[in-house]
Amino acid sequence: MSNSETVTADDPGVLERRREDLNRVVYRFKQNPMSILGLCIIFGFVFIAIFAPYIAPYPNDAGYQNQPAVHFDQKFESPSAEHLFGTDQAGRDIFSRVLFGTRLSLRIGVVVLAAAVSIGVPVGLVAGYLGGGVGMALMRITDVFLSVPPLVLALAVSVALEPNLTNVMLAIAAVWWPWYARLTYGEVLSVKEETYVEASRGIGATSTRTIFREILPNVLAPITVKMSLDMGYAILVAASLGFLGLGAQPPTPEWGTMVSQGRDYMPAQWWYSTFPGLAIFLIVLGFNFLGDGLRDMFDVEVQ
Amino acid sequence: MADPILSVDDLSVEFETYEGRHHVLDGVDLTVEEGETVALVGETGCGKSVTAKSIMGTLPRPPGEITSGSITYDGTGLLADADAHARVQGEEMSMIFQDPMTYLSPVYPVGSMMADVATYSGGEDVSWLGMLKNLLGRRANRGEIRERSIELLDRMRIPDPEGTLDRYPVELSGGMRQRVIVAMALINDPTFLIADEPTTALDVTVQDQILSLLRERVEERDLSMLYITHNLGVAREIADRICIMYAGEIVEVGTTEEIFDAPLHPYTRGLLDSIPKLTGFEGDGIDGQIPDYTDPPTGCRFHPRCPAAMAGTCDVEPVESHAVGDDRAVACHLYEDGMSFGEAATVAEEEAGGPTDEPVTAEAGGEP
Amino acid sequence: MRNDTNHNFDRRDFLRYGSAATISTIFAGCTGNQSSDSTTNDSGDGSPDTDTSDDGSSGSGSGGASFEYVTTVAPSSLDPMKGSDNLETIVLHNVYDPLVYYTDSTPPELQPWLAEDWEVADDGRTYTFNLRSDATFHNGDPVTASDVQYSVQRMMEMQNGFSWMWSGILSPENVTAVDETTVEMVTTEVFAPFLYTLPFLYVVNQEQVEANAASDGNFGEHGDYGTSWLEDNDAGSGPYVLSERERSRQIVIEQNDDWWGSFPDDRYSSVTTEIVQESATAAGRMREGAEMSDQWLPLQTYNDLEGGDDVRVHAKATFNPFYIYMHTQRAPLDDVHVRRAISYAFDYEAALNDVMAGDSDHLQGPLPGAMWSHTEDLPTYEQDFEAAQAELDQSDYSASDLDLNYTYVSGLTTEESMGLLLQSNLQELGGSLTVERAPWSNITEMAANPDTTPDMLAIYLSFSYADPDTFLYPAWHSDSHGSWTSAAWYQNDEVDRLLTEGRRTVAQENRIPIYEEAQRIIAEDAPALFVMNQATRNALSESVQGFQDNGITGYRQTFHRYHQD
Amino acid sequence: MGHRNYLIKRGLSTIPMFVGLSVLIFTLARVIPGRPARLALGPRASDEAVQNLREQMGLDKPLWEQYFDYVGGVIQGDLGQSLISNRNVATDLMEYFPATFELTTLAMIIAVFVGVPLGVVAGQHKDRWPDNASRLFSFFNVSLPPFWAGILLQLVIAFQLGWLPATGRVGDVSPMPIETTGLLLVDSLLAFNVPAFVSATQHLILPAITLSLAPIADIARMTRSSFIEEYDKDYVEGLRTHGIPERLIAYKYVLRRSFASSLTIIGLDYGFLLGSAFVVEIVFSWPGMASYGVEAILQKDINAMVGVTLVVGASFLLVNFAVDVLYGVFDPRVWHDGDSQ
Repeated sequence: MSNSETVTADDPGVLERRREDLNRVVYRFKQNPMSILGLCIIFGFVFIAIFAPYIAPYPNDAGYQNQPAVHFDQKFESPSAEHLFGTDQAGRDIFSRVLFGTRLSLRIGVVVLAAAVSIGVPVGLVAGYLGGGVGMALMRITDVFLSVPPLVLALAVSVALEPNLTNVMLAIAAVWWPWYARLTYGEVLSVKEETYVEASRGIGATSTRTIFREILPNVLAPITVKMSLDMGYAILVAASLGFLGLGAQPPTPEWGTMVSQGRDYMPAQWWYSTFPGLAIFLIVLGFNFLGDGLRDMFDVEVQ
Repeated sequence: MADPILSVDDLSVEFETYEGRHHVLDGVDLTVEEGETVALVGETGCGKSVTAKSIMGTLPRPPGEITSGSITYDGTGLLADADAHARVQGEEMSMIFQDPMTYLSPVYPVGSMMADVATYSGGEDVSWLGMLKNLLGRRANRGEIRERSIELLDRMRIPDPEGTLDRYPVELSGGMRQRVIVAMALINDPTFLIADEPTTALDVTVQDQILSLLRERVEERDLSMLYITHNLGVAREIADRICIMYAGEIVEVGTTEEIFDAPLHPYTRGLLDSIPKLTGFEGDGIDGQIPDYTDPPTGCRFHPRCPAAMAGTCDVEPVESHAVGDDRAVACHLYEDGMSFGEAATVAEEEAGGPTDEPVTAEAGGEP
Repeated sequence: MRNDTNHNFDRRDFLRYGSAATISTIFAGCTGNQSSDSTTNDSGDGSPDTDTSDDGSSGSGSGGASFEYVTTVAPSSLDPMKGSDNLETIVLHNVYDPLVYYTDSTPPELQPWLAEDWEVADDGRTYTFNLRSDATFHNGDPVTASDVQYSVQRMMEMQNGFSWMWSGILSPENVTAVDETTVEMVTTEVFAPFLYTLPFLYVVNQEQVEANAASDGNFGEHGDYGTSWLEDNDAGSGPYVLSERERSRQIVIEQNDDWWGSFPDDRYSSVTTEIVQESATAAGRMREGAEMSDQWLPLQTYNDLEGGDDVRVHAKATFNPFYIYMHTQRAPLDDVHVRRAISYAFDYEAALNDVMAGDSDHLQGPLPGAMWSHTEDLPTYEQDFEAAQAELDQSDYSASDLDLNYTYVSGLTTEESMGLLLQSNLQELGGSLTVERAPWSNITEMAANPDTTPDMLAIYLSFSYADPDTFLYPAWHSDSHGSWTSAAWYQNDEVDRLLTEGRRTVAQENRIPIYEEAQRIIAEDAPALFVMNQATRNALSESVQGFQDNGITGYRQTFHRYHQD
Repeated sequence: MGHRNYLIKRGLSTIPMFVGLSVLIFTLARVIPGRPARLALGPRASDEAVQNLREQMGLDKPLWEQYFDYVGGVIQGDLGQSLISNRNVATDLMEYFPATFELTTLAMIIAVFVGVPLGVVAGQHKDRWPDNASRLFSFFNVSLPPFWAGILLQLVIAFQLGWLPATGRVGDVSPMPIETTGLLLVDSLLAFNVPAFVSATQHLILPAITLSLAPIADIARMTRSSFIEEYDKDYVEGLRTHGIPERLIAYKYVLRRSFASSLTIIGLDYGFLLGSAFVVEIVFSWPGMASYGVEAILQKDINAMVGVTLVVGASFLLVNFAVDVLYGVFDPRVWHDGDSQ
């Protein structure tokens, strides 16, 4: 309809274009109120993570300051004013433990993704930029990883390493990087086609310069989007491993572990599994909302 | 003369996008008499297709919005009542599309698509069961429809019409596809046809074939047609009357001869200048661009590009259409107070500074 | 050890905490091995179930009633030389006959079985068994001395199941068939508990086994020693015949009409062991009239069952001790006063009444009260912070030096709870404790080496043969170092001497003082927190008579002793 | 033509991946700490007994040698002995795989039949309430931890309302149908065993729903976007202009194209579905390969662990291969890629 695509000599100029992009971004974000909601949820959890000791009614029940408390005489009290989410088999306040669990989950998410990205992106860049045999080989390797569901592989890896929290995070990262390698690889290929990379090569730019100046900026958007989407999923996998009995050591509150322990007391003590699970659900939901919003904003397709 | 079969009055359409509101159509008036072929001519993006969509009732809403005006077909107001619109559109109207490459479903043989058009363009809905049957290829009067399709394709001079029905579009050449599209448009004997640049995507020789085929069909069945094109040459070949459109306004209306013999509106003249260069002429005949629809120029929308723009007038006063002789109208300040073409021309010269070239003759507009 | 009172350790835990399943092996004697089978659910893989219906009311041997035993664990192997855990043993000792048998008193005594009588030579190493002549295998072959000899050989060569009981004690070549019905066994050294181990040595039909051995196997001329055949068939002489095994769904044994022994009137002539997934299902079966449930159901479930009529729940603390080992060779735990301080700091009350349901015993010293030679007059620790502080003051450490690690087996919530309890107790004392979960398999590895052994390790000391030696030697004799059973790395020459002597001394009355002395020393050295002896629960239909819990793995379920009222 | 060659290439290309996978898992299984042999023999086994078993299992050989021995066995369908079931892993998998296959397949069917229409409706009403509703629904689904969702379903449907059984694969029905396919639904139908069929179905519903949640969302999302993309193609406008009913346009023309692209995500999702089966089967005590696998991994039953992972990987690769084949069915153009311009 409009002639916005026809760009002629008296072109608005970069500044104008920027403003237009900004408009577009804002427009898209407005189109997707969920992303704002997501942002709020995430902020909420971050807030909880930071101020858990002040919000939680019984911080010691969550092992705060290495002063873990147990009250076996109060075990399995149903939700009430003083125990919003009830108590567990050690009489600990589940509400407090869920709040403190936020710290762990966020940490896992961040560490895992940081690791995954710092392995995956370089691999993808190298494979994509060099192409040829090396590229093929690298991508084949990533394909191997991608042919097993992350949870399964992570399970195997974290058992292969002594199962403790750090190794669980390592394990998840170890099965995660291929996705970023794939993504980066794809982006690099498409970017490579574009002439200006050729150009900058033409004027004798070093490969590294090309990578950092031309390619990296282009893969940034999709990676950011994927990260925010994966954040939730990584937390989910970690929780699943916790559910399967791998993960944080007691008395550290870990949502997945809590859910699985609660199962032993179902249905009578329904609250034990229910509330930690709810927390997992909410945080993952938040990241999905946010990631989806970002996807619309940057208008990139990541799977 | 009887009432026109189609009349569009003061039609205004706006589009909502993140850039703001586009005033795409601004009070368009348009009529098509029974059995008449009218060409709507203008640059790409001037609002031709929007006009067509509005008439066909396929204007995407949102973002599109009809802010004023009316469309009347054979006495029935279409905009007022959607059902009536759907019915009329289904029973009376049909459309031929621009790009034969994209207007056929790639995943079904052409026959299947034609059959659906034949079956459903009456506008009646389909039940889930009906759809299932359809998917399984069991439909009432299957054979009869197939007959009709074959016959039509044959009329469109398609070799081996039988086989063509079972081919996928990817297996057909552009020309063949366009013929199929035309056939599809005709399969339910519509009375009113809108052709939206049906030939632009084709190379010149094929264009001619399609045009003549189209012409035949129209005359044979005495159809009324609104033919949309940016190509005056084509318009001249097929149309009885021509409406020149610029930036969402009809700037000049007249019979084909009148338009070619004595173009009134400066824009029309610009267009005529550029005819010899058949290939997309935007900018060649007239400098500059179609204006930004978010805030169209005040006064006459053409004045920024108009060689004869009168400062203080054209850029200020909104222009309305002036009747010049019978069923001839032009929207230009030059022709206020019934000024004749001659007078107007001189004024234009003064404004343009320099003699205007001789009015273009029919020959000048002739096809290569 | 999983009849723990507030943690419902059921099938799901096995699936979820596989390794936990493994530990259960040892202690309640229900191997994690089984869980793989039991992943098939209450109706297994939908394999044909033509002649047996679920309520076990299948064609019964000779008119007796049928008995349904519901369990949430499934056996891994029914090979008498492989089976080693609870359910396996249940089946094995009902289908196979050992030479001697446990009585159902607590602690159990020995009674003649395949062996009518036996004598021990003065060297204390030579045992002569006279087999009863009327015993026949299920296929009609007579039970002969050579079958016994073969059984020992098979056991010791396969090195599986219970073979560890005799490793270094009995080797096949020292077993001789003197004649058809006389077997002589010579142990490599005097081993007082020897007779008490024999109820776990099942006698198999040599010809039958060899005839059904697969040629390809790890045992040379014996091929696979018939082990795969024995999974679905039996070569025994016992009171029941294995009539049907549907992996992870049910096992049906039918009365052996030709058994040499005698059944009571109103006996149960057909026993169906039904393997279900969920404790809820098991409870359901009980309400629907199943005769007996296993001991792994959640406490709540037992309470519910007890509420209903015609089901009774039998609870008894027998031989199921729970220790928290302390690494006696690592500071600060190498100081006895520190160990005592910790022993005084632990809240036994909460452990027994809040973590548990109050019907487990507080251990006095290393031995469960029910075991003979257990002595009451030992230093027993109650929570007493003053005493604890006093002990600390005597040590060269201060409370702040108590920065310890407590390791327990993944999935055992009771052990976790105990750890958390100890954690808070130590805090009160001024020390600190980190609680750590580890898969069972890793724990066995950790315990193999003093450097990798955790400061404190939570262990249910499994019970095998009925002798104090079962508890004392593996845990406190330095020869046992490197095994998870002696994770305290306890080194006390006097105790070593006593325990060896205890093994070397044949007469029980002479052994009692030895073990009492040993217990006293161990209790004083406090190399472990002797937390509790956990109660075992079984749900029974009111109609079932003749059940006695003698506390021995698998020997609770001696179906041929049961009868209807 | 082109497509077939492509498929062949595609098929061959999975072989190296498969080898790579086996190497990866095999090594993983072998570096696991804690001696599997000891587990097999029980806690009190003497060290030499453990050592013997290690030798029997060839665990003392160098890794590559072990690998080739293993591959040799696999070629003869011998996946090695499971340490916990004392059976050949192949036998175990025979027993457990059908249950998992039944579950995942049903879940995927549910996912497709719910997800696709959901996506279409969303696409048809882009940015209007049905779209937003289905997006929200999708978000909830993908964000639900499968194990938690399962527990909630158990709490409400099974425990609270008592409508469906909470766990297991079939109730106490006898006789059980003769096992032919191992798929209870199929077997019971073949045997006209109504009670077995009903019971099996009841047990299948909750776990299948739990598993299908995430795929529903993905499929809906994918269908939506590809549907929207397809929906403003010219030919759709054409059809509409010709007065073709919207339903026909949507479900006959547009859906066929967009479903082709949804197929890809279905293939991918199958992998994730297999993944979440590892927790869902446990929640529902489903006697499948996944719960067998979890236990194998946790208990370091190395042969079982490798076997399960290979089967999972294989099924994933197979499904995606099948997807590529199906693609051609829904989008015939690929058959003509040679002569399209």
